[in-house]
Amino acid sequence: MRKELLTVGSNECIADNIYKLILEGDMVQDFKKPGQFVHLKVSESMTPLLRRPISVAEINHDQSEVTLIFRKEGEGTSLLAEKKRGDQVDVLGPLGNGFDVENFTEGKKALIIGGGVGVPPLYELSKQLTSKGILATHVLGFQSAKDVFFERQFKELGETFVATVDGTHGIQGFVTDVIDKEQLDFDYLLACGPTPMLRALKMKYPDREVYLSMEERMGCGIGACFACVCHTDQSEKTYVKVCLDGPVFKAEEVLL
Amino acid sequence: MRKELLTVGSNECIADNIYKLILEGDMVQDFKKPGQFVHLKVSESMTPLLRRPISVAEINHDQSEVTLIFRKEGEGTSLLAEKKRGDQVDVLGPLGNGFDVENFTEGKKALIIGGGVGVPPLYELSKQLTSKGILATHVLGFQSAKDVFFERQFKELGETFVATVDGTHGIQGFVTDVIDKEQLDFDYLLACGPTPMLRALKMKYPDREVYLSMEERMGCGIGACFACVCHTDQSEKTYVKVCLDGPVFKAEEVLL
Amino acid sequence: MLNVQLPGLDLKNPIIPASGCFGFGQEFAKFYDLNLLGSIMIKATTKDARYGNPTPRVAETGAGMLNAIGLQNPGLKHVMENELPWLEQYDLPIIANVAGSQLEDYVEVAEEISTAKNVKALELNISCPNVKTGGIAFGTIPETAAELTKAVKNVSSVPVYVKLSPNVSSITEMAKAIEDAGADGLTLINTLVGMRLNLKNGKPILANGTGGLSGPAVKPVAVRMVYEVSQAVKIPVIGMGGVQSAEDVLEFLLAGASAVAVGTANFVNPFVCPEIIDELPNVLKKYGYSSARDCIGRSWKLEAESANHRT
Amino acid sequence: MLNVQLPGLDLKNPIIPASGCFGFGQEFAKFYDLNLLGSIMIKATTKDARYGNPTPRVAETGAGMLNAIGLQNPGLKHVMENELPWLEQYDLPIIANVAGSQLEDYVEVAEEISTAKNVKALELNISCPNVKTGGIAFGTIPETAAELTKAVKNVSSVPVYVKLSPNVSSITEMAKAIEDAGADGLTLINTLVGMRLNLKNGKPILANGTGGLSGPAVKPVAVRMVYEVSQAVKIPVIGMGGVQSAEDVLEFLLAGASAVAVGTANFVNPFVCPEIIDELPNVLKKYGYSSARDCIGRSWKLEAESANHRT
Ligand SMILES: Cc1cc2nc3c(=O)[nH]c(=O)nc-3n(C[C@H](O)[C@H](O)[C@H](O)COP(=O)(O)OP(=O)(O)OC[C@H]3O[C@@H](n4cnc5c(N)ncnc54)[C@H](O)[C@@H]3O)c2cc1C
Ligand SMILES: Cc1cc2nc3c(=O)[nH]c(=O)nc-3n(C[C@H](O)[C@H](O)[C@H](O)COP(=O)(O)OP(=O)(O)OC[C@H]3O[C@@H](n4cnc5c(N)ncnc54)[C@H](O)[C@@H]3O)c2cc1C
Ligand SMILES: Cc1cc2nc3c(=O)[nH]c(=O)nc-3n(C[C@H](O)[C@H](O)[C@H](O)COP(=O)(O)O)c2cc1C
Ligand SMILES: Cc1cc2nc3c(=O)[nH]c(=O)nc-3n(C[C@H](O)[C@H](O)[C@H](O)COP(=O)(O)O)c2cc1C
Ligand code: FES
Ligand code: FES
Repeated sequence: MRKELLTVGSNECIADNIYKLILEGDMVQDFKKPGQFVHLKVSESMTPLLRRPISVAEINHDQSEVTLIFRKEGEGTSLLAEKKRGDQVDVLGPLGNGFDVENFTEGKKALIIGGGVGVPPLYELSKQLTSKGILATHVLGFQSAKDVFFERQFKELGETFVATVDGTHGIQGFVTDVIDKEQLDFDYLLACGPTPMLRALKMKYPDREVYLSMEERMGCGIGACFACVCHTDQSEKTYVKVCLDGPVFKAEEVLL
Repeated sequence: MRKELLTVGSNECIADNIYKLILEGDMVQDFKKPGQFVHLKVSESMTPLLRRPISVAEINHDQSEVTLIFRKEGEGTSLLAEKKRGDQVDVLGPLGNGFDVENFTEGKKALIIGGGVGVPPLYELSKQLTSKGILATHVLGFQSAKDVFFERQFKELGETFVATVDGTHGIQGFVTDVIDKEQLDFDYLLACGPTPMLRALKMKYPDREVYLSMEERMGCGIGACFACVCHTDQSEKTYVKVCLDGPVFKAEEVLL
Repeated sequence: MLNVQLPGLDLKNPIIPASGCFGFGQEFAKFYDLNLLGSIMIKATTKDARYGNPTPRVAETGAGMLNAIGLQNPGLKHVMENELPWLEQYDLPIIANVAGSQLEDYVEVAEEISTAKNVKALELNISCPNVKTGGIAFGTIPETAAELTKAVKNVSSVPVYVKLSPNVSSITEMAKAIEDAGADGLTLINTLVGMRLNLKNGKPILANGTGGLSGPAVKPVAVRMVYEVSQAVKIPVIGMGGVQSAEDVLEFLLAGASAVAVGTANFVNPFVCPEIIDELPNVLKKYGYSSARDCIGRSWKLEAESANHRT
Repeated sequence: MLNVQLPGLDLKNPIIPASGCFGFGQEFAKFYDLNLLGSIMIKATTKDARYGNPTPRVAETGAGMLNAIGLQNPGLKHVMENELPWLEQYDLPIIANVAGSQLEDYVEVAEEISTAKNVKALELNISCPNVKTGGIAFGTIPETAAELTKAVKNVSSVPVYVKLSPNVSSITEMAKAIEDAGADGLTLINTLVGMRLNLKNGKPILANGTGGLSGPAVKPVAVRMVYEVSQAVKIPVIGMGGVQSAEDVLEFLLAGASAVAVGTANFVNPFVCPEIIDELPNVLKKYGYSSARDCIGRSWKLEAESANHRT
């Protein structure tokens, strides 16, 4: 975990308001697990003041590069979308606990479920799983055809279903509809996306091995400010911090 | 008076922390009098919030260019110093009442006194005066040799004395020392620089035709906020606004 | 879509330049047609002309500015004879900001200025932090504020709005005292008291020492106070503090403001008011509102609805 | 050059991470050696563990942020048995931030936590705007604050500092009441109460509705209050609010602070405290000061000197 100025290798728009940003620097060597994230200061100005958490979508140790994929949403990500090759970005990372790929067993089946900008960290995850000999099936949900990204890349790693809410691309409906329709089975379920999606998956498979990557508004990103806590199932007063203990949790650890 | 995005033609460091910035755009056609100023928004961010007033040092109607010369001082001018060719700057202008060159008579003698970053507007002034056949003598005061700028340009227009406080360039001392030493005489005295310098000149020549260009912290720059007022000699309650009624005043109009 | 009605004020849109940030309109008339505005809150007027504080009078802060103008104005007579008649060329209801050092001053100015043809409401500036006597005291003691409100109500020919200071322990207590005293509306917030020091000489940058903080920095405080006050009183609230965009205006409407004043932003961009007015219909549409009126107080109305739902 | 002495606190430098912005130090220990710091104000500790408010708990504002953590903490027992002993590995005087819902809670926590080996001072958090009972009430009524201060002074084994809320009509009245009640020092400011609305659903962004505003936006308010309070009382003041740089620290020292706490800036740059400590000697030198002590209260000492001169 360190703070470093990374250099923009490229920044391109790959879908409606979706950007793929490549950052280079020494820090990249520290990135190991899929699901970890970086905390970015998008401007030297006092506004926006806080850093922005963005997941790492791909790690390339050889080139000392990480890929981030983000949606241009508010002020911070709009400034990030303006970064150009050669610009420097103040990065804190790697942060958080990702997916523990070493705990998964070769030959087993992983069902990887992503929704919207929850999809990016699943790409590095699937790469690491499949290279370990785990069979990955992907279900990616988006609002509409214009929002879809990385479909080809996921297809190269395993069977991939795309669902859009409005049916303009792939299967019409939610990711859960796809799982039902295609009767997808798995040993591990790994998901990242909007809370309602995560909640639905947790409810659907109470007794299975399910890992969820969570999102929460953050202050520090390093576990010091208690902004990003999430209740656990145990008691009213127990909690986990998304930034430090997560963002990836076993489904039974968190109350959604 | 309008608001327009002007384009940076060039921006170069011409002395210690002194920058010469050329801006291009239609607005330039509105600039007439020397001593007028522009009000610049140096960043799109909320900090710094207010515009920065900078005098126009040279007007070039043919090229639709104005030259500004400024000292990198605090946050705002530091951001301005970073502007590069092709960047756009949000400019409000032309603002203020400059020197009324049409009121000066051909063949008369003008003594032009500048201190530090009070020097820039005097360059356009001297150009307009000399082209009207008025004889200009310049006395320019700086802290030190490293701060001196535009000496050659002023010399091309008329006799020019440079004084530095530490004596590292030109005559050692203040501009008033130079006037005494060289026994400089004039029909009009026109000055811009720090308030102590203006005060000294006003005191020295109570009965002569003296014009002073003033500086004051500004809010609006257009006369609406009463931030930049200055007492007049008349009564305790009378005042002028530096941004609207000035920045150039007859010495007897203002209390210093 | 944009028109709103408040006591004495029939506004074609809810955008009003804030007092002290727009002079008496003449400077901005060089940039655009003032008829575009909903109204104008003119610079605080006192009985006699005032020079105000020594300079420097402004300083910058993170996303904000400090000012210590000190109520400089040309005095009641000049405003009645020159500024207000000049503004008559516009079809604009004017809100006259009234200030003074003691109760009698307010009463005298209010009585006379409220008779001007185009003055449709008064705004009592009991909250200016930059004058040493009067002003601030009225703004922080509910009883004093109530007394002043009553006295001015007695003599005013037009509805009376009172401008609240944010520098208080309980803004709702203040608001309720003033409502009970008969005010027709409230405007808030005035500036927060702040200070910056000049590191070079160790002294305050402002000649006056302290000054009033305005601009985006104070917006969250202003939104909170508008949210609290608009629920605590029945009279309408005009909100302000850090507004720079049509989105900011929507935030104040949702918080409970019936109209919104724009101050400091006029210095940053002299066209900000007409630009906001132009943009507001799009912003309302984008977030699913059919009119400005539709938004007023939605934040707490929603809460109340869902609370009712639960029971 | 940087060391300062305050009741109970012998600090090698005047830089202290502010309570709630540094946890109990463990996270930042991964970035740098905590021994570099002057002290640490640990996260508010209550009798029992608290979960705090629902999320979202933070929102952004112009040059600032809102938080409504709600005093989440692991409770007194856990802090005594785990956090404080862990901090013993550092040669650091710890300032324990104490909170509660009622007087008895404060007294109980204060009595026990003040016996911890490395706790050299208490900071009574009577000003947290994010808890519904207690907290805020203590912070806005001078009598209640004084009563609490007395009660805690009676049981504390170390000097007691009281942390002031900026959400009051008169900060000096509050400060004097607390000084009279026996406090050893004051810390200020806590956060200003603010709110932001989510335009998409019309509701407050924070689940708690309102939150506490911190960051550069509040700095001018903080500097003003430190300037006023440090002149009104004889006990020392620890200043905070929006500090991001060594220049900001100097501004607080000149205003009258004897030490300076850094809050929100730790989130923006986790190295901010050691960077400031590193830079401070240069900044002091640049502006002509020979030590941090030399700067304390210079702004008003200068005024007093020149006033004496005149007579
Ligand atoms: C662990 C983690 C990983 C993430 N990974 C990605 C990713 O790979 N790609 C991507 O597009 N987005 C990702 N997000 C969401 C991303 O952080 C937000 O979209 C972004 O912070 C919005 O900032 P903004 O200034 O554009 O929006 P604004 O709405 O202007 O932001 C205002 C404040 O709210 C916070 N905020 C707003 N939305 C979110 C959100 N959804 N989650 C957390 N904080 C939020 C911002 O950080 C900021 O502090 C991730 C979030 C988390 C917590
Ligand atoms: C009519 C006029 C013409 C000017 N012309 C020139 C010029 O041609 N070249 C030049 O170098 N400078 C000129 N100045 C001074 C210039 O405006 C300031 O140096 C500049 O505003 C400093 O901004 P900053 O952000 O770098 O400094 P900061 O100290 O960070 O500024 C903080 C605030 O104080 C104001 N401020 C600080 N110093 C001054 C000052 N001397 N005068 C007015 N406001 C100030 C800033 O505008 C800003 O609002 C002129 C000033 C005026 C009033
Ligand atoms: C330079 C300046 C002068 C002001 N003068 C007055 C005034 O005369 N009367 C008044 O009621 N408020 C005055 N105010 C306060 C504003 O009307 C407004 O309440 C405050 O600035 C918050 O709004 P803003 O953040 O949009 O500026 C003044 C504000 C500024 C910045
Ligand atoms: C996320 C967060 C949590 C805080 N928690 C506490 C707390 O537990 N106790 C306390 O006294 N102050 C707390 N504060 C207030 C800070 O200690 C500090 O007084 C305030 O934030 C102003 O300083 P800053 O602008 O440097 O952040 C908290 C502030 C923030 C931002
Ligand atoms: S963001 Fe601060 S604890 Fe997680
Ligand atoms: S700067 Fe506003 S009146 Fe001159």
